[in-house]
This record gives sequence, structure tokens and C-alpha cells, in this order.
Amino acid sequence: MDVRRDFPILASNDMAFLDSAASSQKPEAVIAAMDTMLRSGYANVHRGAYRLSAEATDAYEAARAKVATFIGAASPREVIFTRGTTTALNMLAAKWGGDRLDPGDNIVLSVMEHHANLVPWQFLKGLELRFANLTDDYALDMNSLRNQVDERTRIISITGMSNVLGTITPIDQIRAVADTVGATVIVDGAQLVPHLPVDVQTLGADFLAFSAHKMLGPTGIGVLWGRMELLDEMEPFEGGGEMIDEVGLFESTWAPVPHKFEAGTPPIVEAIGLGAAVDYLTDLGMDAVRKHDTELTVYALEQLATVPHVTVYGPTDLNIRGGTISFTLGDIHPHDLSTILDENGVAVRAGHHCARPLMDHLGIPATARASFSVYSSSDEVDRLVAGLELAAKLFGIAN
Amino acid sequence: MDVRRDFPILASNDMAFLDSAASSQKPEAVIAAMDTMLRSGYANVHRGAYRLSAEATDAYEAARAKVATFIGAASPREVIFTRGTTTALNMLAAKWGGDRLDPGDNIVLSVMEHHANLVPWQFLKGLELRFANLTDDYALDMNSLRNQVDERTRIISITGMSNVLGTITPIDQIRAVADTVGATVIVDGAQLVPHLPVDVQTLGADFLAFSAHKMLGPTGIGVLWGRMELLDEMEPFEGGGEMIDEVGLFESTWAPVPHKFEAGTPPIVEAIGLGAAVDYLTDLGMDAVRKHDTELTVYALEQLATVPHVTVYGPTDLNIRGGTISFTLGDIHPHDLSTILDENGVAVRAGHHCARPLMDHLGIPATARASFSVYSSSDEVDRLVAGLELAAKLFGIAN
Amino acid sequence: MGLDSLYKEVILDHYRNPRNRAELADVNRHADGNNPLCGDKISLDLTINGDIVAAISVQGHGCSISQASASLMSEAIKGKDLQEIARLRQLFSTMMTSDEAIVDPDRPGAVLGELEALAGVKAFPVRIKCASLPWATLDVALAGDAEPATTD
Amino acid sequence: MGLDSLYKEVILDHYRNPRNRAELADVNRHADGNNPLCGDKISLDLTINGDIVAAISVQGHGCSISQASASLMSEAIKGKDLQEIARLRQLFSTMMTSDEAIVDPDRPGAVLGELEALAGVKAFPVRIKCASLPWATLDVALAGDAEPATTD
Ligand SMILES: Cc1ncc(COP(=O)(O)O)c(C=O)c1O
Ligand SMILES: Cc1ncc(COP(=O)(O)O)c(C=O)c1O
Repeated sequence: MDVRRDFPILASNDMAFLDSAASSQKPEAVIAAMDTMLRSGYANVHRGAYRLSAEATDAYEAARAKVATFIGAASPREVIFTRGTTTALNMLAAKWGGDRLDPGDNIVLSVMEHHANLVPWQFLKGLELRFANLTDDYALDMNSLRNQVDERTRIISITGMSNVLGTITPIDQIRAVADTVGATVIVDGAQLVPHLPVDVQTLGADFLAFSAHKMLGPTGIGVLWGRMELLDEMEPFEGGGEMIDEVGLFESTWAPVPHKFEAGTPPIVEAIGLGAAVDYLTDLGMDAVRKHDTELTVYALEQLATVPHVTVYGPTDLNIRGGTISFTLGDIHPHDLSTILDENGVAVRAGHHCARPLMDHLGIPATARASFSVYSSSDEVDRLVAGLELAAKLFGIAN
Repeated sequence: MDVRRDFPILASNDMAFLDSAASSQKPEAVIAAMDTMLRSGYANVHRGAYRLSAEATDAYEAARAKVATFIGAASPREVIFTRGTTTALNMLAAKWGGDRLDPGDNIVLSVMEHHANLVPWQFLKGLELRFANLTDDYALDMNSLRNQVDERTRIISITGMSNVLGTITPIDQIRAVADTVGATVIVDGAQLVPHLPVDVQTLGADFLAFSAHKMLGPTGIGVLWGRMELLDEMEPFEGGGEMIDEVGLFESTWAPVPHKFEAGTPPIVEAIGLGAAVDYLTDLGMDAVRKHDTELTVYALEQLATVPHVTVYGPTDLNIRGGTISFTLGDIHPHDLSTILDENGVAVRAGHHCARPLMDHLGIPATARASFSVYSSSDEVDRLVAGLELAAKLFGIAN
Repeated sequence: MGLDSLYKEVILDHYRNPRNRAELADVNRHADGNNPLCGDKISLDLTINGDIVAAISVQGHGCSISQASASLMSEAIKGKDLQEIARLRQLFSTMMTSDEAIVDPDRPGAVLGELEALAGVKAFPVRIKCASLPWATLDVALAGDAEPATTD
Repeated sequence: MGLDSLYKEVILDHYRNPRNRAELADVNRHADGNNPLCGDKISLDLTINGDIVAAISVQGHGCSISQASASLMSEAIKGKDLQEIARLRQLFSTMMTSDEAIVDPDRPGAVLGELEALAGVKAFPVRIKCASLPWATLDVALAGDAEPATTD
């Protein structure tokens, strides 16, 4: 994909930005859409009878419809704008989990979950958390998952793609397991939705959470998608303006979905930006995005294999692997690696990647991670490898 | 104040935008700060050891420090970035209220609260809500407040300035009442902070909530300020990345304040925008902003008094009145008024303004509302009045 | 100008003197409608005999467009059979939302009678909800559904 | 270049062969420090006799800068009295964070001994936290405070 020039920060800077799993850069189309809104179309939504506000509302709702089309939702009403994946998963844990489960019920997660799909479940009292393991090739171990699930399993909440290992999980198989006990399937789509074609009609999830900022969109907004029957049943997470129907001093009733879940002034300009990001990705085509990621991953894995002492953590099976590569280099701490690479114009993440239990599971304190987006190139991979060779030299472990 | 040209949407459009209480327009400085960040400085914060991320983190934390200075916080750590006022108040209701109060405790609000400072409290089970009344001049009735407060009162949560009546409340007096029973004082500052100088050292509040988008800043971000001892004591509202210290599969511990309350990727670019808005307001001077609002309010009240059948709802005492004027015109429904004004290039809000209980209290279904910000002018007031005269003619109630 | 065609005499008359406000004795269909964004409310009580709407009572409050539309609708459907009402409802929707110009300016009232007074609403997209609320509420009443209608 | 002055021999040596890792018998001061953002951890056990740090034990893991800094610190303070340690801590802080050039390039080691090996960290603002963590943890241990230290 030859789109680097669409991204102002990359066009004017020759760094190798390999931290897209943390947050992606934004194309001109997204920046311009927000800028234009602020300069000529801004007003609060859903509240004004005047034209400017009505147009802002239409633009906001059009963004919702774009997102719905992007993920194949049955209706735009199934798309709820949240602050991000984290808030979407907290809403589910509190309102689909906490409020509706009985003591002794259990929730099945995996050992590779991001803290956003772990800590909110830990908040719940009296419920049991269970964890599916990984195979030796870093895939989700479906036997382990099956063993964890029993008739008290009410929810299976699993990442669609690991932000550390790049592992893509078989949601359809998880669905099949869930159906044997009538459990709900929640997918943390923070890494999945930016990188693979997603159609919620066939995905197998009941709920899907993702963030705009990882899919070329702005910060401050994310999405909770859910099947309408379930959203209808679920209680609101926050109270305030716009989410109400009738309000008395002591009691109130709620507006229909999605408004029930969007208390207060929403991230209006951010929704416009997300809509533009979705347009941009749609133009590229998510199949092409996936193909690009895979090709780059193949190349990167090959090149990394040429550097002595590099250990890669993640599946070798490319069918279940996204463009996120965690690795270590000898006894060099990832934090040191990151500094050395940074001095050479290569930005990677180092640390636990908000997945401490996975680090414990792998038996390492941290990894370095290179992650790709549509603008990433083999050139940047070459610079990464050159940086690693330099690091090895500095630490006296070359060969 | 002669700043209209600083606001691109107003400079290129001759509408009278009188809906700033719903959301204000943004100056060039704010739009440009966000644009620049996206074009040359963007990366996720708190996570990367590489320079771009470190600089983004510094910029994000610098925005926190600016907000702290703006409201006189003892430390930037007392400033928590939230999605907006609504989320800040929901955090307090759930975590300062729900988690810590005993059945039979009571919480005192006022009848003029915005739904954001009402519905989150209604969520709490087993606690009693009590409501302070208004005086005949639409001030907060301190006698009524005193009568509602007793030794079971744990929290008094009151708006600093009504978004309907413009009423400014005496927080220092509320503090004194609260101190007689050891209650906490929460101030909904959504309308207060954009319009009056606020110094939390003298305000009298323990917690203060406000939104960037009403104070010339972006959507998608707001602030919860609290006294450090209280924030230290309060449990987190959402779980996820960045808010943790240690994470195990079954249990975790929390990072220090403010991170404990900022789970997940925060509204990074929005924080930069809010920082720029605070700089802009600081340059104008909040005393000057207050003076401008008051002068315009005096003028508007005078002019509205010349239109037959206009009824204004709000204090006549200008010392306790901000630049937000609710009114009705004869039997014309505010929604009709808004359409007629809009056709004449005047944008006002019509409706219950997310304050249904106040509407019930006033015995009217809705009002029209004109609200000012730094860019508002007497010219716009004149256009409002001309529009009202036209509406009266259309509805056959002129004189 | 647009405002004149929105706030026609007929509309203001129906707003100030709404028809069919008397309560009914024999109600066999009921529905409540509301537009949470601007606070319009409509309650409909119907007496249906066979397939004839024999009587109707309208309650509610809100803007002139919603209240006048309810009043005009009540006059238009009173005594009509369900098929005719469905036809009117269809024409009314078309008038509000489609680009098709179904009203003939040379023969005012020929297609939809007094309901044509609301044709001007179309130029004010924000207000279409107001004009449509009574009809959406009627749909619910006729469907015998218990959920309140909403045009949001 | 900067990286060479960051990853000096001395640093790598202390990273790979950290000093004072043996456990102590007589611990009367303890503190844990951690840098949640990059996962560095330091635990300090001290034996204080009068105002002398008679013995020190360091545990922990993390990047080369944090671990080498802990090792260097342990060597620098062992056997010193609290006043001298306070002086070193102050000088170390100044070296890390102030524009004042306290290290004399012509007389390496004259001011802070081997600790001067960390002077290069200053050019890498993100890493200053790593180098400072052991000292922040020491502050906590000496204050007899129970809360873990953090350089975040
Ligand atoms: C007094 C008051 N409180 C709370 C809010 C809610 O603010 P937000 O919608 O930004 O969360 C508003 C604005 O709508 C307000 O005017
Ligand atoms: C797999 C996964 N889940 C959840 C999150 C949390 O997303 P956010 O920080 O945008 O809320 C992330 C990103 O940090 C992630 O990679």
C-alpha cells in the first residue's frame, strides 16, 4: 500500500513509526473532516431546533451509519459511541455482567487479554473468572477454553486479536462453545477491527468493542456494537442528558437505544473523524488492508530471523496472525531496545503492553513490539532490523 | 469583547449564535493546536519510550497543568480528564456516593439541576434524594437547603450556575451548611467554569466537574477536579490500561491519582485542545469574561423588556446571574420561536434544557434560551429582539 | 417566504382551537406519542366500530406544528374507515418526506383537504418530526400496541 | 554519539553483574519502588547502624539503566553516613535534572565517582525516571515509609 503521503505526520517526517497497535496515525481526510466541522459546521447535537444544530446532528448520525455499514450491523442503532474500547468493555462488565449475573456464575476470558478486558471483570464481586490458555504456537487453545466453560458460564469475553502476540482468535468456534451453554460472546475488537474485514452478521459475537484511534481515527471515541435485543435489555451505564425519556425528581425512564447509552454531550467532532476514517479504510478495502499486513508480517518475520538472539512471541501460522510482532533481543531489556531504536528513527513499544498476566504466562517481564498499519512499509522493517543489529553491537551480543 | 474574528465559524458566517450554553464555538487557537498535534506530534501517551510518545505525554500532562492553574488546583494531579461533566458526575455518584454511603443516608440536590446532576444520583438504591428550592427571584433558597440538610446528609451536589435560569449559587454558603454535618460539596461547574473566575481554594467545593466543549474547547473531554485526600480515597470508576499498578489474573492494584481514574487511552488530542482553550481564556482574563457577560445580560434584559408578552425566567439580581436567558413569548411554543428565529439567522435553544424537573417546577413545558459566550455581542441581541417581534407578528400577538 | 407557508392561518387556528379534545366514553384503542427532543406529547383515544374510526379524542401539548397536525388529523380521520385512513396516512408521509410534489397548488385541498396546510413543513426538516408525531401515534393506536410512539 | 554515552561499559557491567544482591540478615529499613510505565522494579533492604548504612541488598529487574543505577547506588552509599548519602542524592538529582553541569569532564569521577557513568542519561529524558528509581526508593526506605516509591 502506497499511502504514506496521505498521512501528514509521516509525509513530513522520515521516522519508521512501528507503534500503530498503541495508536495509529491519521490521514489528511480525517484531520480535514474534523477541522472543517470545527470551522464551519459545529454545534451541539440532538438539542437544537436551529439548522446548524440539525446539520451537526445529521453529520453525527451519518457517522454512526457509516460505522454500522463498516461492521455490517443490522442497524445504525446498534452502534453506540463510547469513549473507547475501555469504556465499552466497562459498560459490558458492569451492565451485562455485574447487573445480570448471579453469585457463582463464571466468566471466561483468556490469559492474553488486555487489561481493558480483564480489570473491569475483576471489579465484579462473587463471580468467578476463568482463563483459557494458549497453545504452544500462541493460538487460543480451544480445548482449554472448552474445559473452562460449564453450565454456569454466562459470558465469554475474548480479544479478537492479541495486541501483544498478534494472535487472531476463532470467534466462530468460541460462539459454538458459548451456544452449548447459552453464554454471551463479547469480542474485544480493539486490534481486530482496524486490521481485518469484520462482519458482525457472521463474526459470531453478541457484542464488539473497538477504538477509533487505532483505526486511523481520532482519540476520545470508540464503539460498542451489540445485538439490538441485548442492548434493549441492558441498563444504562451513565445517567444524564439525552439518555432519558421522562425525568422526575426521583425517577426517570430511558430513551431508546442507542441514546440510552450516550449520556451527555457525545464526542461530536470525534464521531465525524471516525466516519472519515471508516470511509478511508473502506476505500482501501479491508481485504487489501489484511493482505498488506500479512505480506509485511511475512517479510518482517523473515528479516527478524536473520538477527541472532532475536526471539519472536506469536503464532507461526499466518492465517491466525496479524501485523503485530513482539520480540526480545538477547538480554537487552526492551526498554533499552526502544531507546536505541528511537535514536535511529524507529518507534516501537516496549513493556507489558497492558497485558501483565500474559507476560507472567510467557515468563518474561516485557517485550519490544513492532506493529503495522496501512502506511507501514518493508523499508521501515529494514530500519528496525538495522537498529537491532546496532543494539546488539552496543550491548556486545552481536553474534 | 471584540474577539469574533478569532472564531472561524463566526468570522465566515453572520449568524447570531446564541446557544453557547449548549456548546460554545472554538477559536482558531484551539483548532490549530489540535490540528498541529495531529499533523506533527501525535502518538499515544504514557506508553512509549520513544521521543514522539514522550513528547505527546509531556503535552498531555502540560494540558493537565494548565487546567490546574486555571482553577487554582493545589496540584495537577488533582485534575482528572474525563469524557465530560456527565461522566465526572457519574463517577462521583457511583464511587463517592454509591460505594461509600449507607442506606438511609441522603443526598441534597436542587430543583434546578441538569439531568447530569440528577439521574446519576437516581441510580443509587436505598439512598434518599432531597431537593432545595428556589426563591421567588430564582435564586437558590438557602433556607430551603438548610431545611433539607440533616445529620444523614452525606453529599450536597449543586450546580454552580443554572443552564436554564443563569442563577449563580453561593457555594461558600453551601459549604458552611455542609460543614455543620460533615457533608461533601460537589459542584456541577459545566456553566460556572466557562463564565466566572473559579479558584477551588476559595470556592468551597470538594469536587468540581466541567466540560471542555462549553468553554471554547473540544468535545470528548471534561474535567473532574477533587481534593487529593478524597481522590486518594475514592475507588476507580473504570478498569483498564494505565489505571493499574500490579495486575494479576484475579486481582489488581491501582496506580496513583490521577491515573487511577483514567483507564484506557485518554482523549489526547482533546486535552491539547482544552489546554489551548484555557490559554485563550486566561489571556482574555476571566474577570473580563464575567464583565462582558454581565454587560450583555443587562442589555439583553432591557431589550427583551421592550417586547410585549415576553416572560424572562431568572434572577433580577445581576450579582447572581450569568449570561443565559430563558424566556417565553406569549403562547408561542419555544420550538416555534426557535424556528422563526433560525430563519432570521438567530440560533437559540428551545426545550427543557435537560432540566425537566425545573420545567415542572416553573409550570411550563419549555423555554427558549439565549446564551452568551466571549464572542457574543449586543448586535446579536438586537437581532434576537427583531426576530421575536417578527414571531409575535406571525402569531398575531404583536401588542 | 418559508415562514408564512409554515405558520398558515389554518395551523394557528388548529393550534389555538384544537378539535376533538373532549374525552370519550367508549375507548377501544389508545396510544401515547412523544418527541423527547422537543417535548411534544400526543395522546390518542379512539372508538373503533367495525373498521370505522367512529370517534377520536386528542390530548397533549407541544409546538404549534405537532398540536395543529394532531387536530387536523383528528378531523381528517373521524368517521373514516381504516382503508381510507391508511391511504391518507400514506399520502401525508409522501407530502412530508418525498420529493414528489403530490399537492396541486392550483387546486388547494384537492388531494389531502385541510391536511395540505402542513405541506410547508417539508421545507423545515427539523420540524417534520413534529408534524409526523400524531400519525406515528395513530399507527401505534391502530396496531393495538402498548409501547409509546416516538418520532425521534 | 549519545547512545555511547548512555550505554557505557560501566553501565553494562553493573547491569550484567549487579552488586550487593545477597540477602541481608539484619534488615531495619525496606522499600519497594516501581515504574509502572516500563515495569522497572527495585527492592531495597538496608541495615542501618546509628547513622551509617552498614549494609544494603538490592533486588529487582528492569532495564539496564534502572538496574545499573541501583547497583551503582548500592556501592556508593554502603558504609556512608546519612549526611553524606543525602549529599550524594542531591548531587545525583542535580546531575540528572538540572542544566548545571556538575560533572567535570576533565576529572572524571571527581564529583560523584562511578555514579557519573549515568550522566549520559540526562540526554534521554524518558530514561531519567529509570535512573532515578533506586534513589526515590532509597528516600522511601530512609524515611521509614511503607508506601512503595514510584517515579511515575
Ligand atoms: C449545568 C450543566 N450540567 C451538566 C451538563 C452536561 O455536560 P456534558 O453534556 O458536557 O456532559 C450541562 C450541559 O449540557 C450543563 O449545562
Ligand atoms: C486488545 C486491546 N484491547 C483494549 C485496548 C484498549 O483500548 P483503548 O485504550 O482505546 O480504550 C487496546 C489498546 O490499548 C487493545 O490493544
